[in-house]
Amino acid sequence: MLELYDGALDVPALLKRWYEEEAQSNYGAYIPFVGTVRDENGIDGLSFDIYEPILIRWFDDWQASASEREAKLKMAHSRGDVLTHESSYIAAVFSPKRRVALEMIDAFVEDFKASAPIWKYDLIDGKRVYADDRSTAISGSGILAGGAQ
Amino acid sequence: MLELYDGALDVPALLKRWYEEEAQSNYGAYIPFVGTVRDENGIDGLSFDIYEPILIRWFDDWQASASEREAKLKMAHSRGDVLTHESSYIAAVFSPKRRVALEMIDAFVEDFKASAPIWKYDLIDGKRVYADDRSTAISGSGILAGGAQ
Amino acid sequence: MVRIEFLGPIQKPAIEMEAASLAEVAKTLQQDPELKPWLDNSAVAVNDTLVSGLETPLKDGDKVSLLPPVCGG
Amino acid sequence: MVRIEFLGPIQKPAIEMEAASLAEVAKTLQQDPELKPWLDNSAVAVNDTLVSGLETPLKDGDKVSLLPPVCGG
Repeated sequence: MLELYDGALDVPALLKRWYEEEAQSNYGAYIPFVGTVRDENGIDGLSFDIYEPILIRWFDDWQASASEREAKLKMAHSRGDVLTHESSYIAAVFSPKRRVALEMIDAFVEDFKASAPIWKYDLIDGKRVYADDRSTAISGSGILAGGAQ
Repeated sequence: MLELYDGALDVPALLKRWYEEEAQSNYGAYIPFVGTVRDENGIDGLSFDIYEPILIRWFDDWQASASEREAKLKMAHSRGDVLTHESSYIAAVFSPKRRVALEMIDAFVEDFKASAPIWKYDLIDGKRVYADDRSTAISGSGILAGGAQ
Repeated sequence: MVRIEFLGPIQKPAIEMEAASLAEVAKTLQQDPELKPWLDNSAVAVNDTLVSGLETPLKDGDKVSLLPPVCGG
Repeated sequence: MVRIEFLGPIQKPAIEMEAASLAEVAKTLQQDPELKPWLDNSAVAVNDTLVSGLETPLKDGDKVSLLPPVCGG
């Protein structure tokens, strides 16, 4: 399940709903990862663009591979502006086994950072400034540039 | 912060309170691990004994090492009976950085399983049966047995 | 005609062009100096599937998307 | 006198004995056949600090705890 919201996430409500949705599913481990906007570099917050068609495919591929390990993933992300100390991202894994859950939340969050088609901007003095210094080129980038690749 | 409760944990309430307690602490990552009693082997639930003095020392040592990495740990555990599909354990890490949080929740939960002075019993037909097949001898066990160690 | 979309921070309106392959799209886009840095670090999707080479053939109505470096979370 | 406590599933009431070291405690406990399997797999704490050897000296009022295999969570 992938959920996108305009603005900050209601973290307690999401964590509660997801827990209750799977309360009878016989999972032994539930690990949410909650990402919150830090107050740093003088920003007022962050802002996000999302390209949904590819995000959905990326997520569905992950869900299929979780499913092979009897696990399930849920994810929520913000679109647009999220102020400091608000949360923009929750990823969660449910699994019968704790090792699977611990390994999967790590691999999922890291691949999310490297591959999910979401762009981040600092909010500074009411302007959106692309966070190029914190962004990662998706694997296989540069094919249109020509020359040695 | 270490919290012990008689019976099952109120997971949504704990996750919400912990999130709100640290909402202004400028942590970028919050990762709770929630352990829920699985319906398996025909048990009605699990039951737990805790030896608090050593659990508190173990937890305080972990908190000190988390603190060196600018992180913070919280934990809740049940005493006594917890029925299937109820939750008995939550561990959570807060950290400015996601890598620290992802590595620490894994190391903390694994060391908890290996070292925390908590004993688990299956609840079967109203009786407590020690879960010896799933239990781990604490590192350094056996010194009183004599002979080769 | 194929449609070229520039995602996220590239901030350029979509364009349409005649092209039978990604190699032809590349040749056209390389002529825009503004796009040069983005071509270096963007991934490419055809009809919302990421591709890893220029050999992909294109047909009328296809959508090519440029995905610059990402940072969700 | 030192007090010996048996934690969790050992299900044995605490006992008190004269002992100047853990080695003496070990010698006494080894005489109880019921305790044998627990001695093999239990950790030992003196005054709630886990110890790794038998050389620990004991004094009047000390508490020795036996911690059998654990499984929290």
